[in-house]
Amino acid sequence: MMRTLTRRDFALGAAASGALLADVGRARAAARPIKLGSLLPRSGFEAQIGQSCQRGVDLARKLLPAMGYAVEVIDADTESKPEVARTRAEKLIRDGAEMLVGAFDSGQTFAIAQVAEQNGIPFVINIGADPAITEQGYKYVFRNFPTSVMLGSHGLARFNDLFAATRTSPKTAVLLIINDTFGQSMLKGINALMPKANLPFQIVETISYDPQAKDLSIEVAKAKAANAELQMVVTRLQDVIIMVREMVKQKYEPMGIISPGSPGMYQTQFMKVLGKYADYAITNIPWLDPKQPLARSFTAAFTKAYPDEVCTLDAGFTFEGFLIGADAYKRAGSAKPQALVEALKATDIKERVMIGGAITFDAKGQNVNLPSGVVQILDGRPTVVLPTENAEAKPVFPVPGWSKRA
Amino acid sequence: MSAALLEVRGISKRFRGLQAVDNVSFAVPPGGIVALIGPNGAGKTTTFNLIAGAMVPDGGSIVLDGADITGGRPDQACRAGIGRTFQLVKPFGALSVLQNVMVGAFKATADRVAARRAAWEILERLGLAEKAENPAKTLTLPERKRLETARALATRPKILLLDEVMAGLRPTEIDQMVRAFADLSRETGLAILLTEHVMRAVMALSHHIVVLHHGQKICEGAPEQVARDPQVLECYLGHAQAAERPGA
Amino acid sequence: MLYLNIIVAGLLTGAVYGLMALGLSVIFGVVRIVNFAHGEMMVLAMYGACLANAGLGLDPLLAVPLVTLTLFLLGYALQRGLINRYIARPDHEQFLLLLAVATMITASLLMGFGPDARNVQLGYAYDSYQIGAMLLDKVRLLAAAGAVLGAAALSGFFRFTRTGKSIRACADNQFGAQVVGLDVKRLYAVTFGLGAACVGAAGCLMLLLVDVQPYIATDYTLLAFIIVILGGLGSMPGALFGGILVGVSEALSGFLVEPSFKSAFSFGLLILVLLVRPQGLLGRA
Amino acid sequence: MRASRALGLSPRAAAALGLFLAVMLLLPFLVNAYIVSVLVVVLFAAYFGQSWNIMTGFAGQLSLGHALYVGLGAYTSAALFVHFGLTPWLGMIAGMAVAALAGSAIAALSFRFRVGGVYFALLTIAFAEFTRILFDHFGWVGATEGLFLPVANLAHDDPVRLRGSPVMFYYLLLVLSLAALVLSHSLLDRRVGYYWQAIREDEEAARALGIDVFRYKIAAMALSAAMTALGGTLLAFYDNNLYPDTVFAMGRSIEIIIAPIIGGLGTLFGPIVGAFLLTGLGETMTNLSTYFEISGLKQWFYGAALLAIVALQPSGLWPWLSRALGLWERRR
Repeated sequence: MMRTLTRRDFALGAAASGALLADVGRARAAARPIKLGSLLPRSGFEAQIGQSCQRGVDLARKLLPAMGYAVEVIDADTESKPEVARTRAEKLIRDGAEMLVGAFDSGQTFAIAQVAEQNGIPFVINIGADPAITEQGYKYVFRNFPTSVMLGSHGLARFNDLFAATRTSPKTAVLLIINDTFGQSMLKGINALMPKANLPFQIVETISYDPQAKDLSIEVAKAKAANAELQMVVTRLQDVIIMVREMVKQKYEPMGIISPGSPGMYQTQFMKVLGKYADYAITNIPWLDPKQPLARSFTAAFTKAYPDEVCTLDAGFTFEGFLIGADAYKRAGSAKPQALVEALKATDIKERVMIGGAITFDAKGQNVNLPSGVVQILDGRPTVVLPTENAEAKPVFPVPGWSKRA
Repeated sequence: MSAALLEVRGISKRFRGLQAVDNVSFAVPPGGIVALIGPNGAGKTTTFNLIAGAMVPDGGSIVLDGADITGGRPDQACRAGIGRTFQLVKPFGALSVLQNVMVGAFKATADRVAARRAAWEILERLGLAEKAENPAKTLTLPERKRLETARALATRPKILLLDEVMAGLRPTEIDQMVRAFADLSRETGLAILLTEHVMRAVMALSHHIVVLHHGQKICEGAPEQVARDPQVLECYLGHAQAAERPGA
Repeated sequence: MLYLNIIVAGLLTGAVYGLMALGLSVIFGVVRIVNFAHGEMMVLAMYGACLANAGLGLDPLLAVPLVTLTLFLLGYALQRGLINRYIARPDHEQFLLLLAVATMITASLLMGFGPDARNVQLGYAYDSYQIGAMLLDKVRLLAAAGAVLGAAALSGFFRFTRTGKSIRACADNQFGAQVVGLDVKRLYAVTFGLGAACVGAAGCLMLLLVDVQPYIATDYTLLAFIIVILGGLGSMPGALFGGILVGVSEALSGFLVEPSFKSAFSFGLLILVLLVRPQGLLGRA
Repeated sequence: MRASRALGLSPRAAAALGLFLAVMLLLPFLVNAYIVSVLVVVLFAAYFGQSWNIMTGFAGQLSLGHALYVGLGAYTSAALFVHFGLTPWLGMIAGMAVAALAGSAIAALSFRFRVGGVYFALLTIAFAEFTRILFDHFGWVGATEGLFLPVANLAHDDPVRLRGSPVMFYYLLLVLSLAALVLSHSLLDRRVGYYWQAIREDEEAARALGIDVFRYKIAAMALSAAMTALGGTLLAFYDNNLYPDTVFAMGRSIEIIIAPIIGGLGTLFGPIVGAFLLTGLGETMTNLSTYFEISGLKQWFYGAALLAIVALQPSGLWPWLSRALGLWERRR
């Protein structure tokens, strides 16, 4: 379960990306590794996703030195609680962490950001979508992840690309959305952007459901009764599994299920549990760029280390978080906070794992260059189908009905 | 008996088909000591509960010192001047003996020092002074019964309702208690209504006896008068003799 | 017709909830202990059914006897070894004791199975029957049938077996039971075992409906509380009735109002019942 | 000396308390920021425990839903600050009023209908959860999206607006906890304290002694709720972000009550001792378990420690500890 990466795993992964590593490895490693503190919810109710991010940490620990970066990573578990995140962040700093990376959850990220500011220690957010985080005027906080508003707008923008590529134009949609922090800020974004996005469809009904729901039969029945062509969803993992299962049982077959940018329908468990019914689910989300050499070598290393898991954005963004830190240290040539912050501000990483242009930060410390791709499950694997320049396959839409799947 | 302190007029209480108290009337004069006797299940404790506000009577009325207190809550009854003990003792186990009595004393005063002083006096009177600092849960059963009395006394009642406080005491202890109550009543003008199986105490202490049987009053009068009543002898004293044996 | 579908779905899920809550109710009715580790015990059972499926290839329905027996023994041992000593202790100590047990169960599951959700793959997981306009979900139907059977078996046990009758006597009058020479401590242990067995069976059935994760336990503990209080803490038919009531009311409120608000309905219902009829709808005063 | 007598302490206990206070006052100068952040957690736990102790330890009504009052205090003061710029010192009074009102209403409903014991405990959970879901849908305070206090990174602490460093919060909480200690002690020494304890020990007997049980129970709940809400305000201004699902979480209600139970329910120092012990235990285990890299290990040991305490010292550690140190506190 908690498999850690062995050197051998990495050797195999590294071999697969030899050319790339030779390239970036030219730069001489700094004399002393920088201590990067990792903060993730590895236990508690977010443990599942925390562990998924942790794989990115373990890969960073092995891959970055081979890429010529001098890093040492110290782990900490936030136990999915903001107050623990806070004390753990303080502890990491006391243990010598010179930069923090984390923490997936917005509440915990907030707590850590305050500690980082108070201590004057740079903090790179791997995942955490709450727009408020970068609106606080923080000087030490950098985020390489879209805000929920960005996610929503980029996600909606991809709908038209999808419809254009498949020459479809659904007229109606029903939106099933989780009532938690992430879901509701997404909903706000979607409602604000829908009129401007110039989409062919109308949202005829919005159904918001409880994040603790164990049973979504009523929600699905309600969605089915709305009789819309398209099902839009903003979910987490557990509930989207229940949702799809319920859709199959209730023989509810919209043209497709599309998420404008939420977790769930690209995670290993989704495909493992639902099998053929997971296929064709679409999520518009930032994804690993199959055309980037670094992404390919990262994916290869991931697959070697965790053959049963699918390499997702959790690991990808987490890895990038550490890459950003390591890169800043290398350019700064010093682990002094001010030098690191200046280097972080000047970040311009072109060789990256995720789709999009170079990693850069605006004045608020937000990377605004984080477009979404269209990721569709094809043959049990998340596949980038749009934009065309990054795509590995063509999108399938409308999707085949439940009974027509082999 | 129009000058009675406590006047009970025709009270009744029915539980699921059982007429526990049936149209019972009696009175306690100021400073008087009245015993309520009868075999087990005669309705004595229910009568007590009705007077003390723990139960609401189905009919009849209860007048204390000219005020109708029928159907009031127990705390209101207490504030009206009724102090009571429980047959199954209810000490505040985690509190010390002194603190137990102070809870009662706080009815008359909000001042801690005054309450403490009042509590000490009562403990000394009832011979519990040397146990004052012990937690109430460490007391023996007879001591707990005395604590019940002390606590009720501390509320400075006009009338004290004693529910079998002598049970389980040794004869010498009974005599001691009887003397204590008699003194108390004489010195302070306190009226007492008691139920008791210990006939020795009843006869020595009470001025007046009310006999209940199956919820009804069958007889009342002075102790020697009641003791001679054929009805009482027939239905009650037979039981009482049995009940007077130690451990009954 | 849509309403019928929704009510039936709520009814079927409610039956499984009912069986789960039945365990809590039986334990409280006899032992007078509120089992704050109830949800954790059910999650344990769900993992048990997962293991039986992975190791022996057993369908969760067929794993019921095995898991139920295991949970019975576990509950028996827990009561005998630990809880019996706390019968007469204050509420908050019992609460802390069971909280500690619950914490350890969840932590053990996390260590043993990791945080990922688990489930079983069944050939019939996606089947449903179309009867006119009504859509019946096979898994839900099976689970509900299992729940009703389980409840019937338990009620039969209490009605017809010697031990069952003794337990009932013990619940009515503990002191009297001791006087006539019943071994109350053993009966308590058997009762706790039976309560655990109920959640054991409910866990297997629940696994047909949901995936299991170590952290879902608290939600089920709360749900079980709501149900037994609605039905009447200590009342067996009350627990089943409460389960169905919660199932149906959640379904209807989810459909008519806002799904994210539906658990507020259950809590609202609970508050109402506690205030108006604290002994529960079918409880004795 | 007079102060020690006023608190009913022996000279030895007074010396111990003095020493403890001196250490607590100096501590932020002696330890690093990590320890300070842990101490803030300790003091929050101690203060919430003290507040809860009034309701359950003194008056004997088991409340399992105190997160409700934390949340009401936190949200009231934070929302007033965010929307109207109202200083938290006034906001906290508003929060306390709201919480006291809610607490009284819940208590009045429950006790009027004679809901007691376990039923009352479950009812408090129900009210807390119900409110959590309400706040999940309460747009004015951000619903599930959360409510954020603007974070200003000031060079100096600003106690007027409660913006500042953990050290400032450390001292605020220390003062608050001491105030709660003095208040608890003085309450126990008055009629109301005697009455609460009488109600805790036996309601029927209390009633027979003229105590209006209903009123005194409501008073206990209102005071306990208001005190908890005051802590909630500090929590809001310390955390700077509020989500219903974390502020009103049932887990928080449970955390609040563990420390005083472990320390010694109904005692004056129990909640403080319990808070130190539990938080210390938790941190030590976290630090140890990072070596083992097994998630869940910490929680397992935590559960085991709770089990050990409830098995060995079911009435709490403080009575035992104070006896062992010769600081025997009069059992109240």
